[in-house]
Amino acid sequence: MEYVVEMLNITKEFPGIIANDDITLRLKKGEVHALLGENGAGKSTLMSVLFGMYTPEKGSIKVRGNEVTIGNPNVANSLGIGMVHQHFKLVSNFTVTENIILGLEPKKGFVVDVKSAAKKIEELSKTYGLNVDPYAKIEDISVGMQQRVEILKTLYRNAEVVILDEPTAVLTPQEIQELMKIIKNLINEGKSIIIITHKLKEIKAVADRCTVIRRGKYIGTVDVKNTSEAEMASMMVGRQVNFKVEKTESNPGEVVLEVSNLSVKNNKKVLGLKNASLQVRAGEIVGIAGVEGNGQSELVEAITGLRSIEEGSILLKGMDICKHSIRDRIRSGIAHIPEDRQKRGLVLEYTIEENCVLEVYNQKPFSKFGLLDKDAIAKHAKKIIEEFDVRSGEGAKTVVESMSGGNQQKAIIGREIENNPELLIACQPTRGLDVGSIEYIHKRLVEQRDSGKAVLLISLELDEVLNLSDRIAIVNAGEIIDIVNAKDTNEDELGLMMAGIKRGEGA
Amino acid sequence: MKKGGIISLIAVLLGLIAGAILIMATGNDPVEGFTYLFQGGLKDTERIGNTLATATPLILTGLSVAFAFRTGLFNIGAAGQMLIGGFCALAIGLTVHLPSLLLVPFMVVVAMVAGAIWAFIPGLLKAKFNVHEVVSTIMMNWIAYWMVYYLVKNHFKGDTETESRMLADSATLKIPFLSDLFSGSFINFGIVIAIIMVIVISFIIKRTVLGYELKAVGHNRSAAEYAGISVNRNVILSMMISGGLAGLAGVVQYAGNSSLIQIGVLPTQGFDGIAVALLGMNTPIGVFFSAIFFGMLSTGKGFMSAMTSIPPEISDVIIAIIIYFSATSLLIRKVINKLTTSRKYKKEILNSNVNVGEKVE
Amino acid sequence: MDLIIQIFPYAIAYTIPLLIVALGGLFSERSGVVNIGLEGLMVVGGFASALSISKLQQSYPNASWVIWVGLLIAMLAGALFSLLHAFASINLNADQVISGIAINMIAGALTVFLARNITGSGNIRITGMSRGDVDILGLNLSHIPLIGSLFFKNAYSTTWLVLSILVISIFVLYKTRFGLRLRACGEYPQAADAAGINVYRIRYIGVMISGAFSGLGGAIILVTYSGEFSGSVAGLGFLAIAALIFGQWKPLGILAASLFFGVATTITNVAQVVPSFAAIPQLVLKIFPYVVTLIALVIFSKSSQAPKSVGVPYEKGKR
Amino acid sequence: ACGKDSGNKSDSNSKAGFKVGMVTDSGTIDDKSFNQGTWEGIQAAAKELKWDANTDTKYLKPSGESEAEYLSEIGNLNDADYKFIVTPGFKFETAIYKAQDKYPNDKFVIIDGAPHKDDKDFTPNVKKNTVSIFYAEQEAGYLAGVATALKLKTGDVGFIGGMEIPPVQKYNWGFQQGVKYANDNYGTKISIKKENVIYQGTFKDVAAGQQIAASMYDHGVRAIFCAAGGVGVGAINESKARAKAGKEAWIIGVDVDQYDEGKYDGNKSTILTSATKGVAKSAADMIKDEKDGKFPGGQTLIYDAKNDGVGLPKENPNLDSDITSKIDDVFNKIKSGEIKVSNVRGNLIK
Ligand SMILES: Nc1ncnc2c1ncn2[C@@H]1O[C@H](COP(=O)(O)OP(=O)(O)OP(=O)(O)O)[C@@H](O)[C@H]1O
Ligand SMILES: Nc1ncnc2c1ncn2[C@@H]1O[C@H](COP(=O)(O)OP(=O)(O)OP(=O)(O)O)[C@@H](O)[C@H]1O
Ligand SMILES: [Mg+2]
Ligand SMILES: [Mg+2]
Repeated sequence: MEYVVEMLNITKEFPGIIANDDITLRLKKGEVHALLGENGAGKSTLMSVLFGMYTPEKGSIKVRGNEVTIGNPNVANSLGIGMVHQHFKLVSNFTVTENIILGLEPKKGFVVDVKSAAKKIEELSKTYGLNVDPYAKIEDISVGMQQRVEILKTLYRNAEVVILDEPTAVLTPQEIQELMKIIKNLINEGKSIIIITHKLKEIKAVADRCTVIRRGKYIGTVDVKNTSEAEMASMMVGRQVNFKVEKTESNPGEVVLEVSNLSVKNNKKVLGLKNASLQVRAGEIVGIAGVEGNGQSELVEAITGLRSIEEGSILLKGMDICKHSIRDRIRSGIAHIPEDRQKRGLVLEYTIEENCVLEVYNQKPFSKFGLLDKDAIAKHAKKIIEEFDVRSGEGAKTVVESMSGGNQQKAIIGREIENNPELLIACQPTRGLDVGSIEYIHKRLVEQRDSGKAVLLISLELDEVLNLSDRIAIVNAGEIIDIVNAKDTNEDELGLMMAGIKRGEGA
Repeated sequence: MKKGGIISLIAVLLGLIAGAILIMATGNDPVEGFTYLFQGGLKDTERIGNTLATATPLILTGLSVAFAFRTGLFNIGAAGQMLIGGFCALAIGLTVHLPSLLLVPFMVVVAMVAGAIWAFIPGLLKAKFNVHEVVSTIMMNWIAYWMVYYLVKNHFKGDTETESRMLADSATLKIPFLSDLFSGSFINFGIVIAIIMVIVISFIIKRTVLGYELKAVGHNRSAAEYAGISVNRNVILSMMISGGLAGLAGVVQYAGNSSLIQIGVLPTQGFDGIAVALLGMNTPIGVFFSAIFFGMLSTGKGFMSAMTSIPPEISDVIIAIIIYFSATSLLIRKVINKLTTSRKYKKEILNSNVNVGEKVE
Repeated sequence: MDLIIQIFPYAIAYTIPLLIVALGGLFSERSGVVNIGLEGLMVVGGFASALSISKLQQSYPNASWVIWVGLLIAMLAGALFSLLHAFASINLNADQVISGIAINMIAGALTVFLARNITGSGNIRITGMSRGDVDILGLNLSHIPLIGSLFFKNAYSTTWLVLSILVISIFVLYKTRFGLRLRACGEYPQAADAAGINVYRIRYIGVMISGAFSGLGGAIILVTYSGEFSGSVAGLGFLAIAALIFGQWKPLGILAASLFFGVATTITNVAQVVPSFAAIPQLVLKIFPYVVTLIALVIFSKSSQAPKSVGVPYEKGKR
Repeated sequence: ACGKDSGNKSDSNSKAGFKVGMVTDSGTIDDKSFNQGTWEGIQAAAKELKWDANTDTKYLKPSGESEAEYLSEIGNLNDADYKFIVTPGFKFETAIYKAQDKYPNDKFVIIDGAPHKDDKDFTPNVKKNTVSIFYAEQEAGYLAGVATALKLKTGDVGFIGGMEIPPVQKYNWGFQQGVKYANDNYGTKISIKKENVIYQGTFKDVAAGQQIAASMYDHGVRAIFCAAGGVGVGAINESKARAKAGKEAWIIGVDVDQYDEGKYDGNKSTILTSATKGVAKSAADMIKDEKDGKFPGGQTLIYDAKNDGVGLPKENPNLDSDITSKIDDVFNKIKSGEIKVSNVRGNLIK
């Protein structure tokens, strides 16, 4: 058996934590090898070791049978190892070409030869079916396209082994499909791939073998064909995992949110949401399905007051709130789990306590006469921490910055739910989380519905939308294409509608 | 906070060591030099009084800069705000005839309001037009400089051409009792104002709704907006509070430490306030101590120069080096953090191990 | 308009040091390091050139190359001194603002101290360069219509030196390998790092260029309009930072901003001598450049184009 | 509050018998004006009396310019046994008023000022441990005006001042009177236009000095009298740049002989002459008087033409003997009182 890469007994420690504890991973030539583990299990760390960003304390690495020392990414590159990071390493105001050639710029005299590089990139893009415009600016292209730029970056550097760290977390279903195709193309051209993902379905779809780690320890390597999703999941978390969201039939009551003919401009000052109408009733979850950037953010920001509207109306329990301030809307019962938890949802320098009262700090009992009541705040935080299982080093006094993403998210969800809203808007509530956390958060959302709240769910995960929602609104190019019952539809149909093809129109 | 104190102390220590090397390079004895430096600031009650008096405007400008920093703004304009605040107080003191007990508080309030108004402009420009406050406050400094220059020259010209008329002692913060207590030092009621402001600002930052909002805006504008906090209002308010503090520095300087205003100079306390704030880790208590430290250095350096042949320029270099090292506090902090946090993470892992049962097949 | 043409050479003389220093600031900030110490670096440059030129002029009183050597030494001194800032901000993760302020303070005190110890006076006087129509290869550039009379008539040769540095800077920033990498480090150092670029080294170079250019700026003041080193450049370094921000971190923007400051300040200074301005109160004249700047900032304000990672210490391996 | 200065370190008293300290005024020790002049005077005296300049003389630079800051530096000097203290500039007036009482055993020399209580009570109060010194700048300005007029014969001349402070104003007014005298008595046709008399507003802005001077020259001004510190530095530099390019551009220097500062092309200089005053001389005089036990405590001394306290430099390479002899005439007339130079503005410009 020929291995391109062998990572043998790798141990990597960080101050206070052993991120990788004696882990072995062997990559066969021409295979797609999945790496599976919970948040913080040590996957990214292991790959960073392979890519030369960290030096392991113990263990050795062999590439094509020869033992090597990978001291920095340049060495990795020269060994034919390329990596697409979880957080893209792209300069947003550079063009695609500039980003790809960065560090390896071809020159003509003193001048960087952008033209010939762009041509080469175009060719590569064709060979692998990547469809990237070399002259586009990163900030103008979709996340999926950005990811393809990252892949191109490795190919431009002649990578034989491509590491993909959670490549699908940020992609739409269509984009995921495309990525799978691209992965197959890469294999056909003789590359080998390591892919990190939390999504077992994807592993089943593309991977040949799968290595599972948990809390830094090697659990095992399995043949994907012969292992079920449930088996892999329990290897990963150490217990049985429930995939199907358990929920009863919904029992919708009065209309809580009514959006009519709403038009909203986006950041580029053109209409990002056009003439949208939508109702959310008490006791139901309405999901928005759509490819990122098709008007979801505009819709949410218009409802919450973060963005001004051009036309139309927004009624909350019959009251027009278009002219209301953000604060008034929060008071009248809108809660919002924001899409970007670190940018919008939290003040990272504040403690959990302080973050727990982010919207209500100026209300009784948390403050009186302009003075904060620390005891009341602490009590409130304690309740959220306990009820929502928020884990952190120093309890309520932990500075949020030092918490893991999953726990940050739980704190936000707890805070929003504790505000006892009429309408809960949940944007990407489980982005980047492992299955255990996802399971938990889904349960809480359904609980909200069952207690008679209106829930508006925005998610790029079709699975999530399908499983949680009672009704689903599909957006495309800023328009609501259709609103369907979740029971009466399926992933394929949704996918088509998200691409702009109305029911009954296509196929 | 305790950690902050240690960091500043280490910075000061490193600065002094570097200063010692420099003093040796000039062929002098650093131990002797530092002895006189500290003696010059603390040797007797008069000198202690002078140290405190010198520190008074620094406490206020330091608070001004620190407060703005805490809310995400860089106020380089403390000098101008101080000048305008001091000038307005002086103008009142020279023209309004009231009993001392009414006049002086009136002047203090006017100084604070004037400084706040002067800072309102960059605050507004920042909030409404996204004009970088560093540029606008530099411009406001020069506008203040020339306004005071011509207003004093044309309306309040005193004994000499470069100075305003003098305030009567009854229109200043001077109190003979304090001065006598410190054997004739120029310490005055300003120090009490400064201490009160340290407490007030500390209270605002830590305990009030206002402080919560201001810090939230300073740390993360998007999150503040999301939570319904008016970002623009808070930016303006923060600049105004910062300006008000600088304005107070003006009244304690020009109607306390001195009784007149000089034209043709921007008060150095405005810029020193930046250093004071940073050495004080942007906390009110830190500012208080670092201002006193600066006050001591600037009172003591003359004595050091007088008693040794260390040139006066060297003491300025030493102060600068201390500030340089205080800049590296992040590194010092990191070292300390590393020592404390590795423990923290271990605890966290333990906790999570307890929480998740092991059920592997 | 006549007035403008007439005062233009002096406005240029004031603009040029501002421009080169702001340009230096551009390199530093584009690499991701805020440099508030430009003022101090200018002082260092002024000192180094004053000292070297005055020494050399003792032996070669009439040689014009002496001045160019002085400029070169100023650049070296500025670059060397900026290492203090680079070390603090890049290696020690220092707060870049404080470090810059410390640079200003150290420079001001240390140079005067050295000047006194070396020459016996805190001030060092030199004979500056002469002014004339610029001609290159026998071509008198002042005959170019409009531009010629604005830029090359009655100009110092440092003017075209700086203008050519400006052109080269634009080229370097936007066309060369180094420029691409430098900008990447200021925008998103993680990306540069992942591409195998040594972020630390690029930032060092950026800061050192800012030191060299600031040093040059300080020296140009010396050899053109001041003729004497006195331990201060009167806030010009801060004005350069304002020009950098006002110019939105772009070379041509900086040129426009510096020129704007230069012309506005010159009008203020010269207006006193022009009878037709006599009616305007002194105060109005003096605050004119600052008020106009504020107004201009409001008019041209839009979302800031600051490099995204400027002021953020880069730590390898931090996520 | 007093009494604490009594001999804490009496044994270490210098071999000179007394040590001389100075507190600087605004600006640096190298300001070519009060500070530098005073310090040079102290140094000259020290050299003459064969003191150790390092330990027997000392200057301190206050952190600011308030009375309190001046007083604390005076206190530092006193505590370090520098009990003969010279302070240059009128800004020290109220500080010395207090210091002369607070440190009765110290000697004070205040240059260009008289101690008084505050700005309501101007009554000079020179105690017997203090000497107050003034200069008749207007007389120096007058001579410079005459010299300029004689040299140029026709055309415009100008004046650039720093801030509108008395010594600078007196130079200006004297200069204007001197030009007029030459026009009236020697047939010169020199004019001073209103716009060519300027106070820049600082003593620091070198760039402004260069630009104002350039602009004046562009408007036909042939010579500029500069009493403006750093602003003057810019002006002198501009004059040199022009002179090197073969154009006429004169400067009249101030306070000290600035001939060297205007040097270009080897030995030529743009400094037509300089209006000088004997700051250094007066400081040195006081020290020597003290040494000889003749300290004129309690007196207010005026350095003027009569005692050669103000005037023009001895050597004036840019003036030929015809001119210098005429100036000597004028100088003698001032000395004898035949010519009276006013030290107030009257109808003069600014
Ligand atoms: N630079 C670092 N310094 C300290 N600890 C780190 C560092 N990087 C990672 N860790 C720790 O190592 C552990 C493994 O992190 P890693 O990023 O490899 O997890 P992961 O499996 O990729 O998680 P996720 O699924 O969330 O991406 C984490 O607990 C994290 O705390
Ligand atoms: N650079 C770092 N140094 C030290 N500890 C870190 C560092 N980064 C993360 N940690 C710690 O590692 C733990 C896990 O962090 P990590 O960011 O890997 O969480 P995560 O679950 O991967 O989050 P996400 O949901 O964003 O993927 C947390 O306890 C955090 O405090
Ligand atoms: Mg993660
Ligand atoms: Mg990861």
